[in-house]
Amino acid sequence: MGVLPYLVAGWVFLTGCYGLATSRNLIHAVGCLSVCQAGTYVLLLAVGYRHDATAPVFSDLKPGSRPVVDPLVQALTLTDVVVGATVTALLLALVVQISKRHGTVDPDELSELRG
Amino acid sequence: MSRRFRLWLVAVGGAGLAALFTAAALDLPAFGGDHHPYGDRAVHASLSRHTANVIASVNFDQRAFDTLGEMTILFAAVIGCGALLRQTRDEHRATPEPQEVARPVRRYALLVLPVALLTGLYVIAHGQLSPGGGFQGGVVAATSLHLLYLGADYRALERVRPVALYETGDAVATSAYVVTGLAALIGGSAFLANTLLPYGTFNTLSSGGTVPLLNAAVGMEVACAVVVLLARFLDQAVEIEEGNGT
Amino acid sequence: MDDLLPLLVAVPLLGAALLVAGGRLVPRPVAETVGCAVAATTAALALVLLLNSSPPFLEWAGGWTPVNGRSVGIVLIGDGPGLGMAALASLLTLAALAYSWHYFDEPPSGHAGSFPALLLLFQGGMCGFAIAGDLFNAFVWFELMGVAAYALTGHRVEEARAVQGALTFAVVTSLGAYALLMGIGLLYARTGELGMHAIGRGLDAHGRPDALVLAAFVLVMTGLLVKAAAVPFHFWLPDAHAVAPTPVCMLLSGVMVELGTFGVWRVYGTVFAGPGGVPAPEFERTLVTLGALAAVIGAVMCWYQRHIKRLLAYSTVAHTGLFLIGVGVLKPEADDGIALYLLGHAGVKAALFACAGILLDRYGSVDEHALHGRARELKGVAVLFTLGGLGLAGLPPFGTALGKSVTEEAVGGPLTVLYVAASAVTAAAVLRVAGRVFLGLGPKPADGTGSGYETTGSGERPETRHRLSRIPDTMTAVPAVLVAGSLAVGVVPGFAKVVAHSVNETGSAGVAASAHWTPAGVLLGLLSTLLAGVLALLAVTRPKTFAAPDRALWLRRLQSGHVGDYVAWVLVGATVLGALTLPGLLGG
Amino acid sequence: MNGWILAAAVILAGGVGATVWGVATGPLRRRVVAQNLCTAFACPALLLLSQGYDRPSYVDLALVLALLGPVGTLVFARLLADELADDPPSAWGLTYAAAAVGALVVPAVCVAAGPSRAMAKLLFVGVLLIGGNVVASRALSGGFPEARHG
Amino acid sequence: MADAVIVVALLLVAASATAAVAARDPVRQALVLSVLGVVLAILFTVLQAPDVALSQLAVGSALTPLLLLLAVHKVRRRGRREGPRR
Repeated sequence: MGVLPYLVAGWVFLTGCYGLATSRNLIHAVGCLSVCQAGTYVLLLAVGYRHDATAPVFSDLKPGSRPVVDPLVQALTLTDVVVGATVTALLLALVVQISKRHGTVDPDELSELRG
Repeated sequence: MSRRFRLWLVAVGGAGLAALFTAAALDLPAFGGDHHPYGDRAVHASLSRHTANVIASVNFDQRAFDTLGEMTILFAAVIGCGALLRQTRDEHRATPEPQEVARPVRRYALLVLPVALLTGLYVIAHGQLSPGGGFQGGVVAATSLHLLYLGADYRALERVRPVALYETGDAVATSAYVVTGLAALIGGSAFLANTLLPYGTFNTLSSGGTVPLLNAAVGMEVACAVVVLLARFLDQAVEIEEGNGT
Repeated sequence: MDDLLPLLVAVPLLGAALLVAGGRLVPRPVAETVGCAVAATTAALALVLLLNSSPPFLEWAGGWTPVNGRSVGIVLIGDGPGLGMAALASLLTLAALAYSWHYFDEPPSGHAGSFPALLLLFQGGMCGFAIAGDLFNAFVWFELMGVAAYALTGHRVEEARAVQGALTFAVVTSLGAYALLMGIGLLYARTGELGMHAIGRGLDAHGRPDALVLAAFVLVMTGLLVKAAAVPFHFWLPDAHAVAPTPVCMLLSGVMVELGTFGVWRVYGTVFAGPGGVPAPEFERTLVTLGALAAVIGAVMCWYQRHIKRLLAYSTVAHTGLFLIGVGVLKPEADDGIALYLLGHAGVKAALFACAGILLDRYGSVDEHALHGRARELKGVAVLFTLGGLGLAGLPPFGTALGKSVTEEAVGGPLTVLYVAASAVTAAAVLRVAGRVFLGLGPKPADGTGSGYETTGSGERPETRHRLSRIPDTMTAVPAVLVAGSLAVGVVPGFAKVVAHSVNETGSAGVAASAHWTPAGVLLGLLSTLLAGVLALLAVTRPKTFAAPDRALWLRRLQSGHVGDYVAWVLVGATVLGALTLPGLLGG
Repeated sequence: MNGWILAAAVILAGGVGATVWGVATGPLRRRVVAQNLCTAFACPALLLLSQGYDRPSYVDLALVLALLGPVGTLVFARLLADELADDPPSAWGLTYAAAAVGALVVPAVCVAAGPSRAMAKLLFVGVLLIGGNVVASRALSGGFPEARHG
Repeated sequence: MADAVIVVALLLVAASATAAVAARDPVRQALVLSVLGVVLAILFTVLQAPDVALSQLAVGSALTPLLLLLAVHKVRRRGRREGPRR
């Protein structure tokens, strides 16, 4: 159990990279990039976890009564989710324009920039 | 480069990275350990400023400069999508046809819309108390608006949602966040410092000094940004057509 | 004074918000004036902060000053190099805004403010990254730079190439950013800190470097080297430059790529330089190897290009290689030399891109063969383009020559040969283009020489509404000012000393090294310029023997424009980075 | 040995695991139903976790999932109306099974929470969840008759 | 017991991430990404990060699938009108 979360994070990151490199459809590639990013969420939150601890949100909990997990990594991951959503939107906008101008979204058939 | 050569490259690169990452994972402190010095300091700092949700305190008080950057990224993406998905000279707009929707689905959509909107606003308002915050509530509120599109059709949504207003709202909310930061600087302490307002009593809506203000600014900015983003994509998918037809 | 540091980001952001809010109501010139004004204000603020940053500023954002040595806030470092890069970014943004004065044919759906707003956000992202003292804060500004650059690169959505180049740029840089974030996660797991200096102290306190330090080093450096376009992460740069609007190319090549190199220098100096980090010989071997590879591949590919913008992009890759070698040798003199070289290169490269933009808008093409002898009437642009080429070669009075000579002294014999060769070949390519396009020298190259496997750059539509019959003076004044700036870096007495002092104050613990003209440096500069001239002449008079592109075909086939290839190369590059750094950690 | 978390683990492993397998394989018709059932199983699991961790504030998660889960399925139903028109998915058995799981979990959690504002919130989440899933599966099986774009 | 549910959530995330990459067709991938969003939210709840779970739910359940499917809709509609889809 000790190292499983970190290995799952690495596995998700590398699977996303594999999908991104071997994709035959640019929308599928953008999906694989967001899978890559899910790997970073898992690693960050796994780093901040503490056994038998709860979330440091004291609306329904007396401060100091129970151990709490690390709030820092949660703030970092929150920023990362926002970045993920925006980069996905921008990439999809580019893919829509590529399909309009190239007539295809298969990277193998995009032949404009070579050499 | 042939597909086989690329697969071979991915195999070599992936294997190298996998080995490297596994070795690093073995050196990481055990999962669920107790050594979180920065986290403990953050909890203490958040409680000292009467902010119940420590993550909101980290986001809008201790590391508010990060959140300024995160909000700017969303703002830049909205302008970027506006520029990338604009209607070019060789395109025209076709009016979307009305779409008949089954009765229970329409009723469900029109019923859930206000509930989702209220939940979004509730999540923004209680950002610095219970789980949630400006970002989460903004997205829920913006998504609820699009129930009009899902439950009825795009024309119904367009009547309710003037995109120019939301884009201006996005810009105003972004400048509100920056102006709050500047006010703290002019008020003698540092940029984005939480020293302007009293911290109020713990676990109440007005606790946490400027955290609720920044939270509301981010909530409004995210809601407007998501509406404008979806508006750009919906226009492209539903309205903008090729060629210079009528 | 130091609490004004965050304003370097806040002012451009406020300006961009103002432009978007009011962009619909005001006519275009007003929107662009506001853009220029905000960019100029930020540049002035950056210069003021730079001038009195002798004891470097250390600003804690939000007023969270450390309590017995530890803080929860974000630290901003306002030292010479950081503020220097911020000032350079602001000045180049101002130049780009001035250059693009009512430049594009149609603002998006009547929204005049969106292009200047994106440029301001780009400037804010670059200034934020330059002064970031916190690793996660640097990641946030890295992403903002990226998002603004993707939208700007793909701005001409009617061009099929523009959107493809922008997408490969976006996917590769985003993957680099996520690798950087994984590295930050590992470093935070070990040290429990996010400030760069704090992480460095945490690593030292932990003891000998191990696999985690190596993995964090590889992941963080992968993200930064993708931004710096070092080989084998460089493939996105020529594609992005061939398609981006010219003002954006000036920023991409002028300062954004250099910020990657600055990031490598900053992160190594603060995080990995201690006993707990990556030992110096490993870092030196890795960076010198990658830098040499980038210099050679950049120079060779630059020589065989006929698309002027891609040619300049490859020259940027070559110069990034030279910068990385200078940073890699870890000597104070080399750091000073690279700082001067970088400043000089930014001015010259931005000016060359501006001239290429003029050619594109005047003749609707950036293909060297198609433009053969057609630009004779653009006398002023010809002079500027040639001066730019000589600047790249390292002709003495230029800032690039001073920087190169100081660095060559520090890096020693064999690498000096590489410095002279790389700068000579890239400059020769530029001079060859100048000779053919502006003077019509040599036989008109037959159009069939291209092997069909290259982007020729002909048949591109001009970025302005229609071909410019007369070049507006803003488009000629900006490159002139930039070339003059590059000259000033080399000529103005004492400028080099100030730069050297500010770089050494933070870099290598105050070891006072001086940067000045040396006879050997001047000689090497003249040698590389001479070499460039000879090569250019040979290429122009006998195109068959020298410019036959099929010899380097296997290298050019790697630049395939396929996003999957580039991602595969990023993975391989990260593994190579780890392999190069591994021996020291095992043995040491 | 916290019973609530054990129950949540069972629902996660069984229900959500099945939906992940369902959405990854098989015809489009079955994948869309699996996506709908994923929220139907995830929401009760979140309620059980909230009770198991003794954190009433986690119920907000289940509330937002109960609200937006069916909306996500409506998105798929609306934009895939063409593909789904030829063989409309009609997995009413599975939908009612998932609704039954929800119907079992919500009262159990309400009893544990005791009569208070929290119980009202839990009931509200239960109603939203079951109503949303039924309407979503109704939308999947032909909620958008004419499949013209718009 | 808390560890058991963490292991279950981790395995679910790994499985759905692999499925998301293996689904080559964008429509099928959008469905799997929607399920991946929900499973990630459950993992974040189990790791005691409700704020992040809430934002993942908000983004992953309705916003990302809508963006993906609108992009697919635009790409498919262009392709279909120009004769058989290659």
